[in-house]
Amino acid sequence: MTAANWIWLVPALPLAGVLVNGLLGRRIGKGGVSVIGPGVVGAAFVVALALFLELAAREPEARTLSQTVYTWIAAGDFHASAAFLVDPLSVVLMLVVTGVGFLIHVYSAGYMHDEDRLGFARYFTYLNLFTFAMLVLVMADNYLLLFVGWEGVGLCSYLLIGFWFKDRANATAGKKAFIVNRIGDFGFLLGIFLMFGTFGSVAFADVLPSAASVLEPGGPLAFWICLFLFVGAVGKSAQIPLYVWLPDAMAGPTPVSALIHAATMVTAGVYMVARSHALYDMAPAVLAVVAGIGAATALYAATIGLVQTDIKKVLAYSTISQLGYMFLGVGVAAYAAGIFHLVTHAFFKALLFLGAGSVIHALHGEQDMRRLGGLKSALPVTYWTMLAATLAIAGIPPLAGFFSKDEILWRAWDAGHPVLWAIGLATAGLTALYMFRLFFLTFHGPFRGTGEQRQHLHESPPTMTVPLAILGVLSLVGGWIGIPPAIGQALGGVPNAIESWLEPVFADTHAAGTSQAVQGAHAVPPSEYALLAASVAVALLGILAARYLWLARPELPTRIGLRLRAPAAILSNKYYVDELYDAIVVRPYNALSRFAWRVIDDGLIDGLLVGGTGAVVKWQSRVSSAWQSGAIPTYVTVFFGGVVAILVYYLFG
Amino acid sequence: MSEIGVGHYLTLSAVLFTIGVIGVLTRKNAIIVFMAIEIMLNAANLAFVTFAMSIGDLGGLVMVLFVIAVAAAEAAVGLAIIVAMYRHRETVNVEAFTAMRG
Amino acid sequence: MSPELQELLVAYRVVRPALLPVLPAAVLTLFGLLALLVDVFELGRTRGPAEGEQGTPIMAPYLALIGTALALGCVGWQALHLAGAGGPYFSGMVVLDGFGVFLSGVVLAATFLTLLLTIGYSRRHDIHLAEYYHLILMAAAGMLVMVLAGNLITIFVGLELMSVGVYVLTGFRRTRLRSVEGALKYFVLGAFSTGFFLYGIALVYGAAGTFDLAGIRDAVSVPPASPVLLAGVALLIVGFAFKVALVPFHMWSPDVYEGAPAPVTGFMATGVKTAGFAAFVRVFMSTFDGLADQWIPVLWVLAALTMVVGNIAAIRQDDIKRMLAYSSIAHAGYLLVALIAHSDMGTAAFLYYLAAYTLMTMGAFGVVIVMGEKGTENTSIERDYAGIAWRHPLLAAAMALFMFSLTGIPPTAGFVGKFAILSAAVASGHVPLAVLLVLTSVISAYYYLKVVVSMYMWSSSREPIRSHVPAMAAIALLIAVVGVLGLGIFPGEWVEMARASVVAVTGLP
Amino acid sequence: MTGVAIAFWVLAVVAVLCSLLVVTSRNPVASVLYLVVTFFCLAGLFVTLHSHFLAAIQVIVYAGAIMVLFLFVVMLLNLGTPQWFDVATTPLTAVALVLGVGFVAALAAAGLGDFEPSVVGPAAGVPPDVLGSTEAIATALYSAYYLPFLVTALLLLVAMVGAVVLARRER
Amino acid sequence: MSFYLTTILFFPILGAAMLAGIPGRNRTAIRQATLAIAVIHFLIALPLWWLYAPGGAEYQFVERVPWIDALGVEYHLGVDGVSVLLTLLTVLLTPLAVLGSWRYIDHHVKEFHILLLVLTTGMLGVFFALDLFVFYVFWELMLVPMYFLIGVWGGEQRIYAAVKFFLYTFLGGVLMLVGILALYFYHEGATGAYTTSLADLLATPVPGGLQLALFLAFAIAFAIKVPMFPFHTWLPDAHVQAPAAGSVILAAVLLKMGTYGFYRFAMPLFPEAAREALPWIAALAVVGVIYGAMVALVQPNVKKLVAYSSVSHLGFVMLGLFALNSTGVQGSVIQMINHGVSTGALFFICGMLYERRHTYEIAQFGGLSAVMPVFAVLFMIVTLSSIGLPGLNGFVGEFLILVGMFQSHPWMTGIATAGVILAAYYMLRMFQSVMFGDVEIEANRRLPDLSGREIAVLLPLVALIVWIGVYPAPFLARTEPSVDRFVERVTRTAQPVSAGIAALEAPSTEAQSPPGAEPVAREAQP
Repeated sequence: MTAANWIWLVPALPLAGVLVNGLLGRRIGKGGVSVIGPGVVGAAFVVALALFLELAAREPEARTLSQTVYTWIAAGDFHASAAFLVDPLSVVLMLVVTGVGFLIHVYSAGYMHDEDRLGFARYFTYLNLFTFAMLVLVMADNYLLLFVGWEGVGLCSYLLIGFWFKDRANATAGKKAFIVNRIGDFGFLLGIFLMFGTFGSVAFADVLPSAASVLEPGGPLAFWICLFLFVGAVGKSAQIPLYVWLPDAMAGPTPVSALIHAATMVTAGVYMVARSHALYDMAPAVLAVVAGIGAATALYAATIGLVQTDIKKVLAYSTISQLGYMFLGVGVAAYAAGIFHLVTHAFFKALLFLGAGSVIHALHGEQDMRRLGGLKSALPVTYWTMLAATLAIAGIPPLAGFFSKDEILWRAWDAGHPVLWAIGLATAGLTALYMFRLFFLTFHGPFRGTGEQRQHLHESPPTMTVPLAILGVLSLVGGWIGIPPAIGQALGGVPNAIESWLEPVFADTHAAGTSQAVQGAHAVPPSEYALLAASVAVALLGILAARYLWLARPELPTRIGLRLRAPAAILSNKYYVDELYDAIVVRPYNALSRFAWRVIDDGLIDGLLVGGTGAVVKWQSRVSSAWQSGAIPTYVTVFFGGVVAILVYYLFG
Repeated sequence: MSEIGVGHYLTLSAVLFTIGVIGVLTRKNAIIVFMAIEIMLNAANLAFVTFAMSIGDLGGLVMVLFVIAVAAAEAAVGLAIIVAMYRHRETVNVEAFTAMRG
Repeated sequence: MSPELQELLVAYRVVRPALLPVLPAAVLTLFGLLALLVDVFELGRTRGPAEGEQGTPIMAPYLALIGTALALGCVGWQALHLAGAGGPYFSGMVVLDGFGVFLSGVVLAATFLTLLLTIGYSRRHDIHLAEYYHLILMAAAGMLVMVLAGNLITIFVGLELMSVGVYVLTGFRRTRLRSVEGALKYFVLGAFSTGFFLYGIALVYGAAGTFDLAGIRDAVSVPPASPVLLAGVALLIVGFAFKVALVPFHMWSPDVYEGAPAPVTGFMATGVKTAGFAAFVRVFMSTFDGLADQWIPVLWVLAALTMVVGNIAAIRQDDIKRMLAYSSIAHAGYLLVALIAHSDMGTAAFLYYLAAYTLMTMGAFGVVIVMGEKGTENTSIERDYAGIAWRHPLLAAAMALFMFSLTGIPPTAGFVGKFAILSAAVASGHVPLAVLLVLTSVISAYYYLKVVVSMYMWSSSREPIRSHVPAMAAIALLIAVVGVLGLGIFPGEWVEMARASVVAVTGLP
Repeated sequence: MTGVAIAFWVLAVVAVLCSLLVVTSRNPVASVLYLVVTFFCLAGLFVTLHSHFLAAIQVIVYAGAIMVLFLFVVMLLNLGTPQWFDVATTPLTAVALVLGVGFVAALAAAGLGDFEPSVVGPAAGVPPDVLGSTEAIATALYSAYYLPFLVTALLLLVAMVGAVVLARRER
Repeated sequence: MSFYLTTILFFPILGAAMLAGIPGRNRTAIRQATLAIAVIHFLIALPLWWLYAPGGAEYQFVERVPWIDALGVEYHLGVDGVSVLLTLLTVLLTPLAVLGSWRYIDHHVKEFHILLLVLTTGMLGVFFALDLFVFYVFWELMLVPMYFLIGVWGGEQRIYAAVKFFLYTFLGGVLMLVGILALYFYHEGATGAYTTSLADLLATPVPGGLQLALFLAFAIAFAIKVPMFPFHTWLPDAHVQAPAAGSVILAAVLLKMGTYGFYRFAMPLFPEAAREALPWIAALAVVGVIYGAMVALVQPNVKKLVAYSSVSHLGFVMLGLFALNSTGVQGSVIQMINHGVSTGALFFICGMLYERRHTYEIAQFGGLSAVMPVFAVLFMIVTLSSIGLPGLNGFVGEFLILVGMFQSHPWMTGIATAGVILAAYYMLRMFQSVMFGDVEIEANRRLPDLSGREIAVLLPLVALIVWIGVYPAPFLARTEPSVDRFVERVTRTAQPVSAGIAALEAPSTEAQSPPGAEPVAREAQP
């Protein structure tokens, strides 16, 4: 059948973009690049859409396309192909990646126009490369290829964070991102090794179906495989304890933050866990860990987000927090819900970042909220779109965030984790609070910037505002693909589109999730409505609190800060985690390395062993030449000594 | 020969030889060192003659002739060397000649 | 005439006198005498023109060369007739066998190279005397006698002929203190060791009742060995050990090598060693074969000491002649290992190694010789050899080749030789000795490399050496280079020859 | 006690004493003279061993030629007086004596003291006087030992040339 | 019998001879001539890629003629998949080395290039040899030119480094020589035939105790060359001091001789011993991986950093070899090539930096990306490949090694995998301080970007980096059968372990008589 033969196009198009921009970038100039760069991604989106329709047209069971491009590695028993798999799950991600990606590419064309030709081409090369890698990640039909994309996106994030490498800090941030990710990948690799050892293959088609039969539920193998894989996810998706790189990653250009560090790459972990659900179902313990870490991260990040003053930092922590939600979702085996939130989050978080970008753009790089304010009039488009996104993330119905977040909370409750639910709820409140803090500080109140900044205030060009608008719309309606039964029935049987779409992928899940999903179709327990109400209430509460604190009584936060100095300090210093890692990991390692070099290498091996031998030989040499006194009596005496020695050996020995 | 046996002669030669060796070891006057060496050679000669007689073979006796010839030759060369070295250092002290060492 | 005398006439008649075995030595003697006399009668003078000065050349050097070449020819002739004419001559005073012929070849090759190298040198250093060449030839004749000797007396007189000649050669530059000092030390210690050697002969004679090697072997073949015999063997070991400079009887050699004129040093390092080892190996491999269990342990210790001390002491030498002296001590240790292996394989290895060793050592000394200038020999590795590679590339390359060969790096003769000796040692189960050998040769790499380092990697701190290479010396070096490489890359025939020569060693009557 | 015995003991004692004096006396001239005496004693011992010819050679060549040569050099370099440096108290002397004792002990252990020939030579039957006679030695020298004899001749020539070369004055 | 290998082997010597004819003054002529020779040599050798039939006989293009009959030594050459790849790597790097040292070498140009060519022959000989004697000859022969390259054209400490390099390798070599001899005589004792032919020796299994001793004798020599911790300390000195081309060859090819030695000789000849030593060697390899990465981190000198990274990478290779399964060994073979390509490129890059600033001090650079964009791109790619980024060559090798080793030794593999993190740490740190940040040092402001020549040096390597990373199949296919044979041979269980060194003396009693000469009855010495 034909559709499958076109699969390779999806990643190939961005790759083509990479080659063109990378090799000819300087030749074709900014104009050419800003056509090619977004163009290829848009094209990829179209192909992805075609594939989606192709799938949609099929029976739920038949909704998988796959294409093997070539055999990549075949050595001994090990075998891995460069092969792509398009099924309901991956196609969703493909659409997000290409779609949101396309918008952000377009936006970037405007945002980066100040770069010189070289930088501009470089930027789009990286961005296309990222899209390519991300597509490989989501389309891979085996774990190794997935890992290729996995590291590929990591590389691009490294390159793009350090895009303005002239400032060492940016480069350092990029390095940090890469290395922390590597720590996660280390786990991922071990997971793959163990998986290969267990299943003799790393292809989804071999591993996932046979998981239930090969692995014993709750057995050590399942536990370790899943745990190792999850370590990878933790690194990539910036969860506790490996989240530290993401805030620093904000050093990159804002569109990059939007694409990589909000919409797509960081959600790869969620995708991977969802993709491996068959394994995770065998390891409930790990699922619990996932959920726990997710919830903890959500709350933890939210608290930090509360006090950050850098607009992008706030968004970064909010991203971490939202990712926590997603893990909470998949952690309670509500994979579809997790993916759903992934999608909606992609919409509104991308939008938030782009909006922030537009603000920063307008103020020539000002990111400190304490010097913003009252931009409402100056940046109308940005304002309204941001408002939509903020409401969405705050979880105000009927915006995108509401449905997905609520789905997760409800599933958490339903799966019998009231504690996790409570944490989620609290986080929801905090989210609303700090997001509106950001919103108010940025757009309302007096302008706190410099005079000449005020002069140059201007709305961004259409290349930037149009994507904003589109994403704004998506943030408004994006959630409607996942209307929960509770409301769906009220509205007259609107189905939970995404859930049923993903159903074939997660069908074999026999955890709490689906059982509910199935029976949820007809009978909705009253508790669900209560929960809905609760979360909405919390969200509104958060918004009101924000309004009171940062619009009505702007001096109040400072006073609170003075009142509770210690907690405030802890928060604004992000719980001193960076300092902690530096103290217990980085410094000791460097010291140990220095020791290995100076003491073991130079001192012990070279100095003592090698040098020592040499010294002994030289010393012996001195001794023997001391005997060689040059005086005949000595010589004859030694001679005679030899004679007597031999004679004695013969006649007395 | 009644109670005088081969052993006596050999012992004597051994003693003489050792005396010669000691001389070489202890004296620094090159000439006296040479003389000591001559004593060693003579000791060997005595041994040769003794053995030859006791075994009943002419070889030993002939050997003595060769040894004497060799002794003469060495004496000639050795003394020439002494003369040469004396020209350099005005001394025949072997320990004065330690330009080369180590 | 009394019946007893008649009896003696029969008992001591000369058996199988013939020219063939002694022909090379005879030729050398003849030309030696000619070299001494011709100039006197022709020109009434025996001193040739020194370097740079005019004057009719003397004939001695060329006579010597011709004589040596002829002698070599004779050796070849011997080799051809070996099959039929092998065996003892002159009542067993000399024995014509493959072993002897092979080593005669080596000795004469060494002599030939020495002569080629020495002509330019002796003119430069003003010892260009007929006597000089005469002595070289006579010493070589002595070596030949030793090499072929089948009787302790022959060994003794041959040894003395060689030694006395070399004593004088050592002191030949008598205007230089070091030369004379070398001669003094060599002479005193040499005479001293002669004493022991002689006494050893006496004791062996006493125990075996004869000087004839074959006879002795028959006499001592019945164990247990009498103590007198053992004492004799011990003293013989001492005598040989001195000649080939084994620790602890080696102490003369560094000083003598350093003091002697460079060509003579080379001659000592190769010819004298070869002759000494020839007699050594012949006596112990054939005559005292039965006593192997007695002498192997002693030689084992000597070999170990020699390799270790020789190599270690060489490390801190700056005078290249002295360094080469220690190096030749070390190589004596290696050769001894071949003897200790106590097998045909070992003896073959020994022969091969001697050939290789002679070539590379002569080569090395050849470079040392041409490095010299009028009045000075320029023997300081650090000062004189620094950076010569870029002024005399060929010379340096040759030296480097010899150094690597001495270290034992393929594809050089030195490597194959070491390989052969190691094989023999391992084959006889002397693995520890083999390991010691390779370890010490790692040490040796250090000081051989020092020369290369100096030539190629240091920059010269003195005014450039005006060393022109005399044609003769160039030929000699060429021979050495070709030989070292040839024996290294195509060792097949040579190994075969050595093997073949061995077969006859034990073939004493 | 036969005459031979007496002769042996007398000669032996004198030989040992004189050789000791040779290596101990400070004055080279004295040493030379003691050495001559030693040689005479050895010649005497040869006589007691019935090799009169060797005894004669010993006296003629050694005492006659070699010793004169020594004496000549001593005079030439006028070393006739005690040499300040030549005290026999080298730090090595002690070592030398110890080693010497060891050497003698070893030779003793080798059984030189009570040596009995285990083999019989080709001339075993011949009476000692004949064996030691000039004719006998000549017989062997010019037949069986002919080759080494020649070599010895060369040796003397070389020594002569060498001595000339070394001792000759600078031109 | 074709003389293809002989041609490849001695062509450089021929070229060197021709070079000798050119007057030393005319430097460019010499450089061009050498380049031409090297390129022709590459073209001569290139067909191996296609001519070698992976499925076919174990050794191909075999040449076998008697050399030293007396010792049973034969001139015996042949290649299998692994040696084919290493050969091609070698011949590819020589011309690049010439190009790379076009400016770098400014004195004694002629000698330099002659030695370079001789070196090539030495290295190829090692890869071709199927006879232990021949192998040893080339093993040592290769030592000499390298020693000169370091000692004459090296940096400040060059002499120390050169001598150290020489002594280290020589020490290992001579011990191996004793090992070879012991094997030689054991074989003679067992079969009565004197031979140093690998095939024949393989046919005669050696008893365990002796095996262990011999394995050690070989292993030390190879471990020094690899170099494995703790025998590695010659490497940093040699690398830092050697001229660019020298470092390249040293890293890219010479180090492989060690691992190749394990692959071709040490392990197949002594399988039981190899398996017995496996945990120890694997442990050392893991230590090497981590230790190398750590020490590399704190190096202030680019070259030294790369040198230590080699210690780390070669640790992976050793790990793969001792995985003793096809996957791991395949990976380790690929990794040999990878390391050759990537580290080779890195050393070229060091050379380019040095040509511009005459220092290797990392602190002396910074912000070069802005000044030299093209350089930045290539440098980045090479760096990433050395980090083992998927899609580039490094990953394929390391992954296969680790996945192979994991099956038997999960814990060690786990630790080794951490090396992947550390690699990223030290490489990126170095890259950042050299390339990123603002240009602080005036001298760096106007550095010229890569010249055409320099790009020509790096491009082939970068191409390989990508090719092997994206499509390693052709390489794997060529090595697979050989590797399978290797694995089969090493994992095969022979007769149980028995007599020790004694087994060495046992045959030696009759080992006395050499072939040819009739045996002489004589007791062996104790």
